Amino acid sequence: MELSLAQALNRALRDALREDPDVVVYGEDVGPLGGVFRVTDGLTAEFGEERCFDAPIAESGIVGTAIGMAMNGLRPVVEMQFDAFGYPAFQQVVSHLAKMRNRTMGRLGLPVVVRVPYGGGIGGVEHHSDSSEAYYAHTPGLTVVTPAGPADGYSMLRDAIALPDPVIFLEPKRLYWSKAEVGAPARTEALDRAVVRRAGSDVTLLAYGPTVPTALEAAEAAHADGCAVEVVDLRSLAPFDDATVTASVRRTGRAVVVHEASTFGGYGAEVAARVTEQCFHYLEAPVLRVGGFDIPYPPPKLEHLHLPGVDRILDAIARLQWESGWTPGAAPGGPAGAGPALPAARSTS
Amino acid sequence: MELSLAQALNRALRDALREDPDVVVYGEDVGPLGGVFRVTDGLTAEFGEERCFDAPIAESGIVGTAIGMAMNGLRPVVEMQFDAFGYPAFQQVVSHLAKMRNRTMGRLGLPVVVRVPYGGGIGGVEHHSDSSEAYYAHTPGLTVVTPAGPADGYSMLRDAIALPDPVIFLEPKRLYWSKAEVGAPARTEALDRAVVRRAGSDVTLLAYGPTVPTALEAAEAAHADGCAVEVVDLRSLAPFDDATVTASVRRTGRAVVVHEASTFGGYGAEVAARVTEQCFHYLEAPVLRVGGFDIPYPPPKLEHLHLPGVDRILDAIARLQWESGWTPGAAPGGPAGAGPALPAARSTS
Amino acid sequence: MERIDDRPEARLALPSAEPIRLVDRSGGRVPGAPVPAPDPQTLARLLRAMVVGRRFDRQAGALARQGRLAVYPSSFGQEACQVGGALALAPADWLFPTYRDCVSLVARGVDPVEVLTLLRGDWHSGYDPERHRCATQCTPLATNASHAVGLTYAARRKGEDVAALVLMGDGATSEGDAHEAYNFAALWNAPVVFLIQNNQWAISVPVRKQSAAPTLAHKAIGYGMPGVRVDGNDAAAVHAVVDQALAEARCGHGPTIIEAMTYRLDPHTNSDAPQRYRDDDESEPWRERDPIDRLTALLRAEGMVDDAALAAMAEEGERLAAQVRDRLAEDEAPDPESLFAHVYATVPHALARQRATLRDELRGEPDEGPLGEPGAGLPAELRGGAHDELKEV
Amino acid sequence: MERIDDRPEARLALPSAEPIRLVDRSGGRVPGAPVPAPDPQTLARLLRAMVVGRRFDRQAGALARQGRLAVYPSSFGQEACQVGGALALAPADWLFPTYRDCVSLVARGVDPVEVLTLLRGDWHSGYDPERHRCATQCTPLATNASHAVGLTYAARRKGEDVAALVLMGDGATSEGDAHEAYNFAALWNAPVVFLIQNNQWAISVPVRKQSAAPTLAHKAIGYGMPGVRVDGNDAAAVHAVVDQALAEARCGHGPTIIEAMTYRLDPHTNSDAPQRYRDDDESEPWRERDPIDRLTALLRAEGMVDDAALAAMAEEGERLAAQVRDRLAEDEAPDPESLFAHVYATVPHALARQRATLRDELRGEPDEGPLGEPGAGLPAELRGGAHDELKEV
Ligand SMILES: Cc1ncc(C[n+]2csc(CCOP(=O)(O)OP(=O)(O)O)c2C)c(N)n1
Ligand SMILES: Cc1ncc(C[n+]2csc(CCOP(=O)(O)OP(=O)(O)O)c2C)c(N)n1
Ligand SMILES: [Mg+2]
Ligand SMILES: [Mg+2]
Repeated sequence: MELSLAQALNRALRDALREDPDVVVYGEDVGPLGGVFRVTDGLTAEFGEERCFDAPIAESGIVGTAIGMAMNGLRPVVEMQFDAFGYPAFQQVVSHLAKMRNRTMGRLGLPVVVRVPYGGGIGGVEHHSDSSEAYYAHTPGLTVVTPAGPADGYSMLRDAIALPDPVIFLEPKRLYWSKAEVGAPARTEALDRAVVRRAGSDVTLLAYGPTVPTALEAAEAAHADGCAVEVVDLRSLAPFDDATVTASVRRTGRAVVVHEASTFGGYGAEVAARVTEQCFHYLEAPVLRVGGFDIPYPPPKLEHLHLPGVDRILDAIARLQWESGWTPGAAPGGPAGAGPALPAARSTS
Repeated sequence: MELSLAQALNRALRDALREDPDVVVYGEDVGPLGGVFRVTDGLTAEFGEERCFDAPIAESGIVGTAIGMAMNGLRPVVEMQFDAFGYPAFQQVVSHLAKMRNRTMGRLGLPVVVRVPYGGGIGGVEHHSDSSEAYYAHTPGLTVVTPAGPADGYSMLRDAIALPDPVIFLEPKRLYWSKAEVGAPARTEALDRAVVRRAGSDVTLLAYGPTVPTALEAAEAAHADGCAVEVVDLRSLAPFDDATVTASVRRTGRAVVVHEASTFGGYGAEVAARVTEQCFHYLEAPVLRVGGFDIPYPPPKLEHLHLPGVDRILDAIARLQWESGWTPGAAPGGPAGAGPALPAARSTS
Repeated sequence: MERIDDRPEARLALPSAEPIRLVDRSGGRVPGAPVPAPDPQTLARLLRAMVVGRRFDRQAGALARQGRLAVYPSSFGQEACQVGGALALAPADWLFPTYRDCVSLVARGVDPVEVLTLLRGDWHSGYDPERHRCATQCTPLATNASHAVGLTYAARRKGEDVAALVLMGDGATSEGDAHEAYNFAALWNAPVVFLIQNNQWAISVPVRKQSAAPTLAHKAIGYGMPGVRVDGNDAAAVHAVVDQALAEARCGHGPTIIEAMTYRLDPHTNSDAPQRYRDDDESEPWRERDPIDRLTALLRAEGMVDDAALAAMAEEGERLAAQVRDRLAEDEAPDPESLFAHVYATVPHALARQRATLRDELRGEPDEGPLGEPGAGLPAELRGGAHDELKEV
Repeated sequence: MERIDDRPEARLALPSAEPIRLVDRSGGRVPGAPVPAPDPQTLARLLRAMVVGRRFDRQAGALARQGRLAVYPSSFGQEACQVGGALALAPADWLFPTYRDCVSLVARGVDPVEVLTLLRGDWHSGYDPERHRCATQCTPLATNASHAVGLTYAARRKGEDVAALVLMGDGATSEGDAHEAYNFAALWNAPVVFLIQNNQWAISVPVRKQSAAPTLAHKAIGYGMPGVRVDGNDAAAVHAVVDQALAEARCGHGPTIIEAMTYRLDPHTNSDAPQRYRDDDESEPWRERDPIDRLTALLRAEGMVDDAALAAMAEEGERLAAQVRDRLAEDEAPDPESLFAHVYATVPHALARQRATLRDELRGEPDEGPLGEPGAGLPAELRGGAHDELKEV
């Protein structure tokens, strides 16, 4: 069936609530309203106040009570209304949620899912468009994942709920309304795998969440210019799927990471650093990062200038030092023999 | 005079309180006790309860009230007792402290210093040894600095207090008791500069805070093996001093970043990624990272296994692909012509 | 910080669940109220500010529906709180408003167009906080409460007679930050008044899901400060209670929590869907408690306003609305370079470089130094040869 | 979550500043107390647990001074709270202790050596929380309070009759997390009792700098739950009050905040320097209120214990102390590989790789795949050729 990302997530929650009586869903406005993004639409009506309910506005308490529930056999799925409103829960997430299994020598695992709508592009005023993935991904004990479309939205949320460990489930806000075919209850790839969304032999774009569609668009534009771009959707930010990513970059020899968050100390730094460690002698150019500027997320009228778009990605590709020794790629899916029209076309120097 | 790092910081606070009536110092146990690390020792006695005082145990409130004070002309210097206990203030730091100047178009700057004792190596039980620099460094609007010794401790804290912007001032716990000559009130290098602590032509070690002495030790050990190691003390984590670091790495062609924090998504990722971007064609090997494992900080009896020590740094240096085309360095301070004895000595393969 | 505790014990008794009221629903004076009623001029000022404020609010709502504001959280029905609170402040005092409190800012004299900067999506805040003694509108719930405590602490240190009024919602009281701020205020004996606008709803969640306390004013007890409940649709009562609390605060008697009982007649914002969580029936009785009608009735009955005066107020509201419409029609886009100008007091090299990138992009020029480029973030002294060198190696 | 509110209104009155006391300082019964005294067996059990607990505490303190524990936060003088609270729990109930509450864990039956795992520096927690129905000792202040609320919520969902006792300090009540947990507990009508051990100090900060409220028990009012003050050096009273609050909680009357007035006779931990912030004089009166002496006097006076019984208790304490000494002497180092075993339910490839690195280092073998190596973190399927390939290119 065709569903939007928000609907696919809703469907995932619904199926999980149906199949497992230990699942509970709560957070701010997730009850009768169905959440500000309607991801929990209809759940209270169908499952009752005992299974899906509104919490008082206290994010630390929400995560704290979820930890307690999980200590005693439930599988809570809680929502932080917007990413910046997850910060009050930071201590509970970092000092308890992430560490309980380790602290207790494996005796108390915490199967908690913290859903965090993240990223911008929705015209939100301040604090409504943060990208907080780097904070979570750096925290050992957390599994951090993000779907970039409805099919993965369904599948990954089901898998996240089934996981015996805490998951930070990052939902790209601006893709909530994007639609696609969802094969629920069938699953897509495993939760911890990156997936090649488009094959190409010249350069690898590494994207996740909100930037995956942008990367695919950029790949399409580059294709027209004769450059075969491979697009990898990382999906699992922690743990990182080295196998898939390294194989791709070793094949193409060039890579660009794309994300919305500020570039400095962002998740792209980890990707660039580890890809370079693992592919150094395959690289024709440094792994470049296309991310947000190192500024607080801009107001609605300026956000388009901040968000990495197709042009900025193409510009980065163009700077991958094609001049020296570039030979047209012949990988499956990539246009062979056309030569690097792109850099020439986009650079006047 | 010779002072420990803790004493140098104390001296900096004392001098700041003396010279500027707008400086106030507060936090948990910073009054009569003088702080659990004695950094505020004697300040209440000398300046009275109005200038240095105990706050209730409420980190978010401590940062929040400091924001309000700074909005109205004071220069508060607050202490988070241990780094993990700074997490409750995360929202105030990220959503307000870092953003107020930007939000108000420059009208309200917040000259607040948040002192955070960080890192391990002191035999502390859980939550007492976190390294939280990556969380702060990724947050635009914050200046994040860390001294690695008493002279910088004095100078950098004075400069941080004088800065018109919020500073996360990270104090390496295990160096609190290390002593050195302090030329107070004279200053060391500017707050935003990295400093070459030891010159060498073969490889650059990039360290900060608690790992600077370790890096210097490793350099000394490598010297004995004929390898000239340059050690750069980053000092300012945000903004990053590209000039100093890039110049060094372009000269040596090899680099290793060393920090205590978990490696994945750690600050070292940013360093590795940007150094690679800026020095790609100068690099003989990928920039390697020597950091903590990707685990919650270990209990006291196991922390030595986690902390990057001299051997682990030397091992990383040894893996910098010396075989192909290595020529002995002849940089000032480095032993010339001795050849790469180190890799051979440490590698059996 | 020692607390100077000279507060009469009586102020620490349990608050009464019955809100303080000065004017009844038909505009009659309520006898025996524990606070004196504002003088006639003040009552007229309150009415005027409510009338103008409501007109502003209606205009902003319309602009939001037309898509000319990114979002608008209306305070329709809450004008007595917005205005009663703001007008009780002395010029040197500070107001700490939330996203909901545009009308209080307008009442305090901030340029209405600057008030809308945030919601129009031009910038995060449009007015000069110091000039207006108004903090920026705060979105992260309850986080500005401790700012007010710190700000008044600084004022006292400088010998300034400054009090602060913090506006917060019923929902915000559940946050840990509310607790910490109340506690700091009480311990530091801060001249801060916390005005909780209990509008019965936090988006879709009714107040009975936020607290099991008899009233939100009861929270004060746990901090050793007085808690008072007031009729939040009675501008005279809100003004009188806030005024008294500010006076107590100023003379060293410390902070107060005031719970104003009111109602959010509109959706949470223009993008909310209240039919999902509440019946229209519920709001009906509240419409009858309209704060403007009530004060109008009193002032009319007591001969303090006449038709001409009322018409003048309405007229002033229309002028303001027209002005807002007109000035918002001039849709100048904010300057892109402002993105980089105010992150720090001085622009660091790396940010200057990013600004240059954006500048080039906007000029449609070749992208010479974009984000993530080799050399991005490089200080000026190194930048010269960096790019060429990299090419040549 | 709707709250089932059938609590008698009287339970929501202002708490009395005078703490509930059952036994006076000379061991006489206090008449007219609002809670029934525990029965003789229980009183004897309380005394025994205090005597044994104190011996354990003294032993642990000595080990800390000898450097055989990383740190030890003593509860010397607070035994009535530690024991009165723990022994009031039913077997199925849960205890949520802090770093200070080792004696309560010993009283609950946890192996004393496992209790010391944290403070010995072997691991972050040594006992099985589920087996003992004791959460791990919590260091981040007030953060475990919401865990207890969630845990009992889950129990109720599963139809289990489980209540929880949260131990917290006076200082911890200032944290936002305390507020949020109290509020959740009251809203969810959770069977949780919050026992605040007001030992007058939070490290170096006296309680008057934590709160301006008349008592910490007054905080309960703001959540709509009862607050009670009890003599924290009277084990009978603590037990009785906790027992009653647990009974109320179990039958759906919701949570309670209990403030137990006691005193931290020792430094905050063995590495604290109390002479910097308090006079020895201050503690003297508290030594006279010793909880063990008081209960001993009562039980002796009423013929419920004799010299032999007291000697047996002391003897049991000695045996336990000896056992702790002996078992701690066997200083087995914790297994380094445990560092990686429990971060996730299964060890991810990258962590396995880090484990292998450490393993090699510890074997003194050449470091074939250390942290940060090219190839570090690479899954098994890719690892084979990675290293060679890199060399050869
Ligand atoms: C820390 C935080 N969490 C969540 C939100 C999202 N949010 C915005 S308004 C709101 C409801 C607030 O209700 P209330 O405090 O009663 O104020 P009202 O909107 O009724 O004026 C919520 C949950 C937020 N802004 N900040
Ligand atoms: C969130 C947090 N902030 C700060 C600390 C540091 N700290 C440890 S114990 C303590 C004092 C706690 O006092 P209290 O709650 O009265 O408990 P007591 O030690 O007296 O038993 C502090 C500030 C902490 N553990 N957690
Ligand atoms: Mg509300
Ligand atoms: Mg205490």
